[in-house]
Amino acid sequence: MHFIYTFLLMFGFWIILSGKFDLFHLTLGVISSGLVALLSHDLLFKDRTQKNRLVEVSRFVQYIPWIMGEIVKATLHVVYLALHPRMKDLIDPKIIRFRTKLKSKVGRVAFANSITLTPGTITIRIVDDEYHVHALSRKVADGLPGEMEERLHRVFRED
Amino acid sequence: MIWQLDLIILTLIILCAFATISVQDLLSAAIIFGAYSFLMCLLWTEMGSVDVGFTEAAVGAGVGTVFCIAAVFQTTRKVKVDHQMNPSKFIGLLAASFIGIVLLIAQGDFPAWADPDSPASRYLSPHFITNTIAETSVPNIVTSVLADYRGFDTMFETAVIFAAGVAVFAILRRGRGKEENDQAVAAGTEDVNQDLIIQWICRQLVPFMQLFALYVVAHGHHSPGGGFQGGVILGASFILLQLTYDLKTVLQRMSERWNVLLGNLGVFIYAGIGLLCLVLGANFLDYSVLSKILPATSPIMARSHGMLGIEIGVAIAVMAIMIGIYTNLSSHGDHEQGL
Amino acid sequence: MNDFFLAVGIGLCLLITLTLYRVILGPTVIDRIMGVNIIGTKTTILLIVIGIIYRRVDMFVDIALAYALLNFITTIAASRYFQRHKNLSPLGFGFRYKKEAGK
Amino acid sequence: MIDMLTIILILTGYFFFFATTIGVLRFPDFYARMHAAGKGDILASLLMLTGLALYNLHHFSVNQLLVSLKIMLIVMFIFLASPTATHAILDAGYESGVHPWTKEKKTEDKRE
Repeated sequence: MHFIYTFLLMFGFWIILSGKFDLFHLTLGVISSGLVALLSHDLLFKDRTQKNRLVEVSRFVQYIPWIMGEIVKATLHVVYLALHPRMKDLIDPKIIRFRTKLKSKVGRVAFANSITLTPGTITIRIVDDEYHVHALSRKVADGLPGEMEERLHRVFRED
Repeated sequence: MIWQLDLIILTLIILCAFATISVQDLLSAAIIFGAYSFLMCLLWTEMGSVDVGFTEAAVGAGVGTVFCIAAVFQTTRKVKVDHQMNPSKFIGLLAASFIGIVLLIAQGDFPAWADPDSPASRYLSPHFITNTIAETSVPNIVTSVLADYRGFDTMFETAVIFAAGVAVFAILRRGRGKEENDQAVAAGTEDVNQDLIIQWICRQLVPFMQLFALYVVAHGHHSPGGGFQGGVILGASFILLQLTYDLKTVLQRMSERWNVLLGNLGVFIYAGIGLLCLVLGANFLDYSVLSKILPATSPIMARSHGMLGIEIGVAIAVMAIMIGIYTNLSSHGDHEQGL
Repeated sequence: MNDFFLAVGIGLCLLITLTLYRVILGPTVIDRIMGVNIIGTKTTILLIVIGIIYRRVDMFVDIALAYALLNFITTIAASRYFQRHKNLSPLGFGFRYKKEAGK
Repeated sequence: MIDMLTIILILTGYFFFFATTIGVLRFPDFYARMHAAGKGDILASLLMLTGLALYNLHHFSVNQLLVSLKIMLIVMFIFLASPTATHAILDAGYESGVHPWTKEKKTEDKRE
């Protein structure tokens, strides 16, 4: 099953890459996608539950606009800090730790990378369910885990 | 050539080169060397030689710096400096400066960049430019020159890489008993003490990387790339897997025996296609004769397909050798524990 | 339009120059790794800009794609180094040690 | 029209690149520098590459569309790879025991 999913995904990727639709190149594409699927079919969809993958993807797509807004905010925040003449007065970095309620690996990774993308915070590491996060100021540090975890919990909840 | 970019990038390259040799910490030197290779790739693509730039991109970003880091990892980071200036060093300095000055003087006699009257572009290049499509039906002239017109040369380039792999194997590999080795491989587990985020993201990227590598191999006729670049990227995908999981995971996927076999097979495919041509009654590596055994191909298309065949051989050989060099280098030859 | 892209290319080169300050002098090794990572991203974009100047983007986009995929192998390899050898030892420049820095 | 859009996108992206580079040079310690490096680059490369992909669609054909799609694929890979690389570098620094810069120049051990 994983083999077929990987094969289809890889073949789509090949179509975008190749841009040649004659029989010879399409055959090469089928062979290549099959080879990659054979080599690493266990990599892409390893620890997903079988049933609600599509639901998960659709919920994740709804999450994307929000995270894009956060990225824009984060960039403006960094730009403001970088160009501010008295930047060192504004920042007050600290490392904070908190536990998460997200269970799945995907959810944790998505949460970690979302933390990295939002203003003023970067994930340093995940130890089991504990996140170590570097925050630029106390205000953003207090905001964690907060809204984002709620949203991601809705995306990756197991029901 | 865009001279403004040329000037800036060249200056930066020289800066990086000086920094690389003068920094005392070898890990830093390896990393600055990575920046150097980025800039080198930029310079080549900016001068219009896309294939060379691609090679530098694949080798420099994919494996070159990683090999350096693996070597530093297994040895030491400190430069050994003796504080006295001994005479042998002084002689070396003299010799190097002398040769440098001679080269600088000789450099003035070279033809200008892209000079239409230079010997190379008067006879050779026009021949390739006008005849390549008619003779081989391959749009990318660089590929046809590499794999067909001077295929003999490229075969020995592959052999050189193969020899490098054999040399690394011969110097570094420390053997153990066979049973012991099998046990060690079987005992390897995943998810040991590795980072969840990096592991998860890399797992998503590796299949795309492998497919991209195969695309590069298959489309060497139409766009930059070919066997060498594709093979290096394919090897780099396994190296990435090794970095994010551990050595044993990769060895389960691609055991050492298979690896050595594939390395040999790659070179054998190249030489075998050449021999096949010989058997069919033409010159060594004259692919047009392959139309006798390939169904429904004209001699011209046979040349194109022959080139694809040897590109595949080169890719397999390069991939296997890159993985072999890396596993031996990063584990100090005992295949216990990688970087 | 071509002049505009040329200006963008030169501008990106200047930014690479600024980043090289961190790569070459940056006090610790980790600053250097970070610098190389940033240079990699800028190189990816610069490659496509060059492609547009030459009007053959289809040739250059493959190299940029290779960079986007391969750029961070170096970063990960270098950061793996610190999982075992937990020593930053910011050594200076020059061909001689001033004193035995680090250990 | 497309030209104007391209120019605006690229200049905005360039501005973000510029600001993050300044940030990388100015921030006091490497944790803070990673904030500049990791975040600014993503949006900046997104804007610039989108601009370039749009400009590439000038002479519309299927192949040009595919090339633009490839450029957007680069954006996708940067989105996946960049936060991961940021995290990897930070983890390396944390592992090797770099203390974050704080206002009072405290040197307490954060890692117990």
